[in-house]
Amino acid sequence: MTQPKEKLDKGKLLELYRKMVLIRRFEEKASELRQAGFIPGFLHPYIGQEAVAVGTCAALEASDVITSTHRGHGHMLARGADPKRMYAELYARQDGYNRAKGGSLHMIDTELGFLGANGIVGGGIPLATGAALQLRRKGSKGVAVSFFGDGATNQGSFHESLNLASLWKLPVIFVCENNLYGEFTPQDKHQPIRDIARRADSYAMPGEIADGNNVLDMLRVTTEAAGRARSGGGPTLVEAKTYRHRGHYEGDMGRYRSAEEVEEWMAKDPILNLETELLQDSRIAQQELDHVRDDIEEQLDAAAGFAEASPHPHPEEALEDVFAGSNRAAPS
Amino acid sequence: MTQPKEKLDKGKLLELYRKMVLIRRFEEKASELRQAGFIPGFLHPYIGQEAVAVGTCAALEASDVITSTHRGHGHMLARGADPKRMYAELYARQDGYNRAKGGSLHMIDTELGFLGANGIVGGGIPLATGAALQLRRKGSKGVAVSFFGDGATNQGSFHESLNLASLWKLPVIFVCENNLYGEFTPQDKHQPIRDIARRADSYAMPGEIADGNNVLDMLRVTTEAAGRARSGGGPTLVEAKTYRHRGHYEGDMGRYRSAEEVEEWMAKDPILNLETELLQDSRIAQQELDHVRDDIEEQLDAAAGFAEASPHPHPEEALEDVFAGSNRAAPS
Amino acid sequence: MTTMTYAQAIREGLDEAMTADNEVFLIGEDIGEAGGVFGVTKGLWGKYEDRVFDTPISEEALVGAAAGAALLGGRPVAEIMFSDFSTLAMDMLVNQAAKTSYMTGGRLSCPITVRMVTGTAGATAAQHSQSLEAWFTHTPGLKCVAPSTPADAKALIKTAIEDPDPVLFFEHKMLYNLKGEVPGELDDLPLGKGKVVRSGSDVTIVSYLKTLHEAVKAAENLESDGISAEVFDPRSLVPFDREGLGASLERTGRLVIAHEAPTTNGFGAEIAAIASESFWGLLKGPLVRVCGRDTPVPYAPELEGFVLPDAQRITESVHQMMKQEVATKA
Amino acid sequence: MTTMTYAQAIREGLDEAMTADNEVFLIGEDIGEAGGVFGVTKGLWGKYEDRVFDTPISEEALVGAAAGAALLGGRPVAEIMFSDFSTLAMDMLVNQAAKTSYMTGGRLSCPITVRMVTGTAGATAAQHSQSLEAWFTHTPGLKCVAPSTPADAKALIKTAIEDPDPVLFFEHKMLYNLKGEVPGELDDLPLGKGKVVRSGSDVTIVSYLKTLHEAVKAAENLESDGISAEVFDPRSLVPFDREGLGASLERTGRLVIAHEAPTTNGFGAEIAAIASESFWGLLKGPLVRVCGRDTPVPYAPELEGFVLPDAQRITESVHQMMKQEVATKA
Ligand SMILES: Cc1ncc(C[n+]2csc(CCOP(=O)(O)OP(=O)(O)O)c2C)c(N)n1
Ligand SMILES: Cc1ncc(C[n+]2csc(CCOP(=O)(O)OP(=O)(O)O)c2C)c(N)n1
Ligand SMILES: [Mg+2]
Ligand SMILES: [Mg+2]
Repeated sequence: MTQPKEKLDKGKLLELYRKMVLIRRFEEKASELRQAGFIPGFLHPYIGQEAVAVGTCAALEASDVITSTHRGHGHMLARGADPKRMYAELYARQDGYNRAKGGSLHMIDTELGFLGANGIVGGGIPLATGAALQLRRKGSKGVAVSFFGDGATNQGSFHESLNLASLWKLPVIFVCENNLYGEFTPQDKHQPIRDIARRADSYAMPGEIADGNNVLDMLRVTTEAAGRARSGGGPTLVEAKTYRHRGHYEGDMGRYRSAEEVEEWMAKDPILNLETELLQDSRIAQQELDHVRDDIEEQLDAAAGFAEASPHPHPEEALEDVFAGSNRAAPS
Repeated sequence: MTQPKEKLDKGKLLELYRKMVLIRRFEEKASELRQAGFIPGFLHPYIGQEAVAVGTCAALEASDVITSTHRGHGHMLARGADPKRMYAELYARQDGYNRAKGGSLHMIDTELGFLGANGIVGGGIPLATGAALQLRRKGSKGVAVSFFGDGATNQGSFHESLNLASLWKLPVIFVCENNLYGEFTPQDKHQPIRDIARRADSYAMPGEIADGNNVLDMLRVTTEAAGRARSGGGPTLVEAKTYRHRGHYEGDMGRYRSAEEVEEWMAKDPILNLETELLQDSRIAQQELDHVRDDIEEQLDAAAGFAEASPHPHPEEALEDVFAGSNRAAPS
Repeated sequence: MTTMTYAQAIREGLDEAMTADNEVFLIGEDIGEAGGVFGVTKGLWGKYEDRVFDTPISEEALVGAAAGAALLGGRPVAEIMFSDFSTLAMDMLVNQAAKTSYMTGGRLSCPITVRMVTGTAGATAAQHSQSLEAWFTHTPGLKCVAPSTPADAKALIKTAIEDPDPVLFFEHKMLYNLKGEVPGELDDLPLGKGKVVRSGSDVTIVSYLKTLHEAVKAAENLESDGISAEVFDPRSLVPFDREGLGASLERTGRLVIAHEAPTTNGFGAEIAAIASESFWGLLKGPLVRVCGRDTPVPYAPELEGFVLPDAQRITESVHQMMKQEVATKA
Repeated sequence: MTTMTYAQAIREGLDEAMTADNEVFLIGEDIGEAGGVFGVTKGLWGKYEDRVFDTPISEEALVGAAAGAALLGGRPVAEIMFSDFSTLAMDMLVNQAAKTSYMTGGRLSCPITVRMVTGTAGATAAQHSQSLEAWFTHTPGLKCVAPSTPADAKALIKTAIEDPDPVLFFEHKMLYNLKGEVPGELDDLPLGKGKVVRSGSDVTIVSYLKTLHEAVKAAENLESDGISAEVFDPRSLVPFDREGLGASLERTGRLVIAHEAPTTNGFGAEIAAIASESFWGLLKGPLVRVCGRDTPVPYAPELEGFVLPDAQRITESVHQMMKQEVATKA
């Protein structure tokens, strides 16, 4: 079922590992930094779901674009975003991706085609559909990827967008991260189905289930979907079965989940998963993994340092950017 | 497949026939009255779809409630509404169902549990779901029926409501009248599926296809759905395959449809269908059908007369009813 | 100069914008082969088949698709068949398109144009008649345009499409058949430039869309009663031509505001607030709003007529204003 | 008298309404066992398990379900977790609930209460911080309530639930922890009755929700500068207490309006319009709005602080108003 790891070269395997650890540690550190008072806003940690973002983004090309969610740091890092500018944004500083105007919920990197985290559950889905329309209009081979959660699949925007995308055979991959909860509500209290992939049939669209805790399986399924999209075969709904290790947001203790359930999923930790696999691979030694981890620690320390050193915005900057182009100030 | 007509007593069969002819003639006459300048607003004739409303409403009890659409006259008449007050409303007179404030798109009859036509495509679906919740809360055995078109099944409200209704096992029947067009757009240009009943599976809900031009088949399928709903089995999506004979609204010539297609469906006219069947029934003679038709002509002439005699509203009445209860006037 | 209807003028504006820029495309319900319920886009599908998109009845997805395409450089023009249905696309309009530039610190923009088919068309009742512009003037990040004549409609639809920000373009259904002169070579018309439609010295009537024409009629009535009314059409509501309003008040010292939307918190409230904050010294007495009454739009023509402002109500209000002033002075 | 927070007061109001009337039920996202993201409904699920409904993330369906139940006699109270998400339920709020009574000629009504969790909670940014009340004050058929203290919140949530019409109940997140005295036996508090929170003779500051408390601080500042400011809290926006406003202006002759929502076309514009239409004679000079700037709400605390009105900005505006008046007189 999963992409045989032998097919991937060592560098690519290590890169998948690096990205996943980067996300994990970025989020853990963000949590500490928030507790220490450096980050003023909401945080929705991606911890536990790293394989979804990393596997999917490994299937993408430079011409592809992404829309994301409130839980967007992982998607952004998997796409290659700069932790320095991400922390700077979380710190609400001038060097942040959004010049301190957006914060975690709205972060973008236009150069990477990362069209934004989104504070509205389901809000990114229509935007990805429109982005795919534009990619097709321009004759690009690019695809649009929309990440969203199980909870989002009960929003009208999900339905309308999947219908439109399939009708027009747009190059989109709809990646649903089914982590079994929408906020504090378990899936069986928010929808009467278990396999969300099943909803694809309403749109005559392929619906695939992937192991969201296995980066190679994610890579396999999304590579297939991307191929279909690029060749005019239209969109795919990919359901990644996964779990968030932490609460819904920083501060939520996740008490609505049983200890057994958490434990069971902790044992399926996507990073441990990959580590074990990699270490069984004769080409890769523990030491290399340690090295990756060390590098990441350095990188993140530097990133936090960068954020802290970045200047605070000037209050009057609040009036800029309401409108694009030359007329940036809010008219009064 | 269809309910054997022998099972129904003759009175009930004739009543089905009467209702269908009443709707047909009500709409034809409304069209004439509009052309003659008596009716100021939009009309969306139900002609051709009579079997859907009549079959469904024949499966209902007094405790049941209905939400409808822009094409609502048929649903209302099938439920037993008074043509006098309907024409009076279309004429915009005081004796109209909505005291001349609503018109065709918003007509109600609260005594019949007819909660309203609706000018918003998909607008009635969440309301029916909520009505079903209230029926269940009150321990009623009532069910809520929501009529809507194929076009409406691409609205977010359809998706969100079906999910909620199935999750909570609410007593609702979602009746989709698939007449193959949403306004001027054929189904294959608005959704990538042909059988809308297929969408039920996304909500783990039964999805049934019925012959919307066969009143007995409609009765059979909706009776089953109502039984399931009343006994706690939750909602059903019923797709009625049908066709509108006329344009989308009065004035639309329907040129976007091929002559062959129209002809093919005209041959399946639900009233002719039933007439042929009834005349094969030894209990029923042509004369009885003629009698039904004559009665209806009289009734409708009287209804139009009533409407014309009804007083116009006084302009200042426009300020009433913004708020319910004692404080009816708009605050200024 | 050609004489054409308001609907034709919008169509020509769209046509010219599509010819000028391949990124311009149209998206909406039944706007393609059918040419739109009001015929505004008639013929464009034939001319630009791959740039005119008929969508399912999915307002959120269609505005979202426009917004998503705009993020990547598209210049979509979305039609909301009746602006009442914008209720279903509010998230895309308000939380996505309007805030894109700001939330991203100016790094992304969302240049969509949304054609909002506005106002009553006569007995169209509560869910097909609304004038919702004030929701959007209250939404930072959106620009709002409301042309009242064919010439303005043509010029401003082009300006709206070229604008780098999301622009809501309010078109009044009852104006679609209104005829007017449109110059062959139209000058660019920037947003935020109002127009004195009729000069006067006693009172300024600010109005737009269909009600503007009622205001002009009122001014004609008033003239025969010896009152000289100036009629000011802001043409765009955001940005709003404060200078133009101020200059007019300087000439007249009195202000009447008229629009079809309900009075309470309509855009007239904003005009009133601007006047009483910034042009207080110019005003000789209380201003007056002659706007839609605070009710949904009723079906019956008699009721609808009572609810909406017309020339007669505007005329009477001006008379009353002048009378009261005399009474106060006495 | 008990001291309790604003959140507790709302909870007690809900609790008492549920005890009094079986038709009252709660519906929203994570309001049940979890007690709501801000804890407002904590404990009510335990007490009324079958009358507290946790829904999927489907704002349109949840408000629609409330509205549909209300058509059959239910008295649902829906929570919009962040009022920003009401964008997704606008059709149910505006085209359905608001218009039910009117469109049906008074034959049906839709008595829902919708709790709109409003305003910034500090760095909550553009999509979780909005103050959208002006959309709804502009929607005929809706009533709008905006309590600023625990006592008012408790009394008014009960009034809202008992009201036969759809009522939008705006709660400010930053007030949830505000403590205040709440009488054990609360008198009924009708909608449309404002309150003079602080008496004064030089200027009236009209404000509500969180900004009201900034206005009170401003009034305290002003007092030490020898300026006597009256603070008027309308408590409900629709219906609005015109008489209360007029009475206050009679005492002071000057008007400052302060709220968190953006300035342009905010409810402050309506207050300004009312004052300049109806109380012109009482005003000694131009009124002033001290409201949210016309931007989305930014993330960074420094930026957010710049955008939102506070005691300092209100104080300065009053000073400037008084100074300009002197200058004009001189
Ligand atoms: C429209 C909307 N409704 C509600 C919320 C509040 N909210 C934020 S995240 C969330 C849960 C989302 O669940 P899911 O889609 O499964 O994503 P997950 O958090 O599990 O990654 C909710 C309800 C929101 N942000 N937007
Ligand atoms: C939200 C919304 N969008 C668009 C319209 C305009 N409109 C009225 S009826 C209609 C077609 C509806 O198609 P369908 O649901 O199939 O019903 P039918 O007319 O075929 O009975 C459209 C687009 C509307 N009334 N409401
Ligand atoms: Mg989830
Ligand atoms: Mg149809």
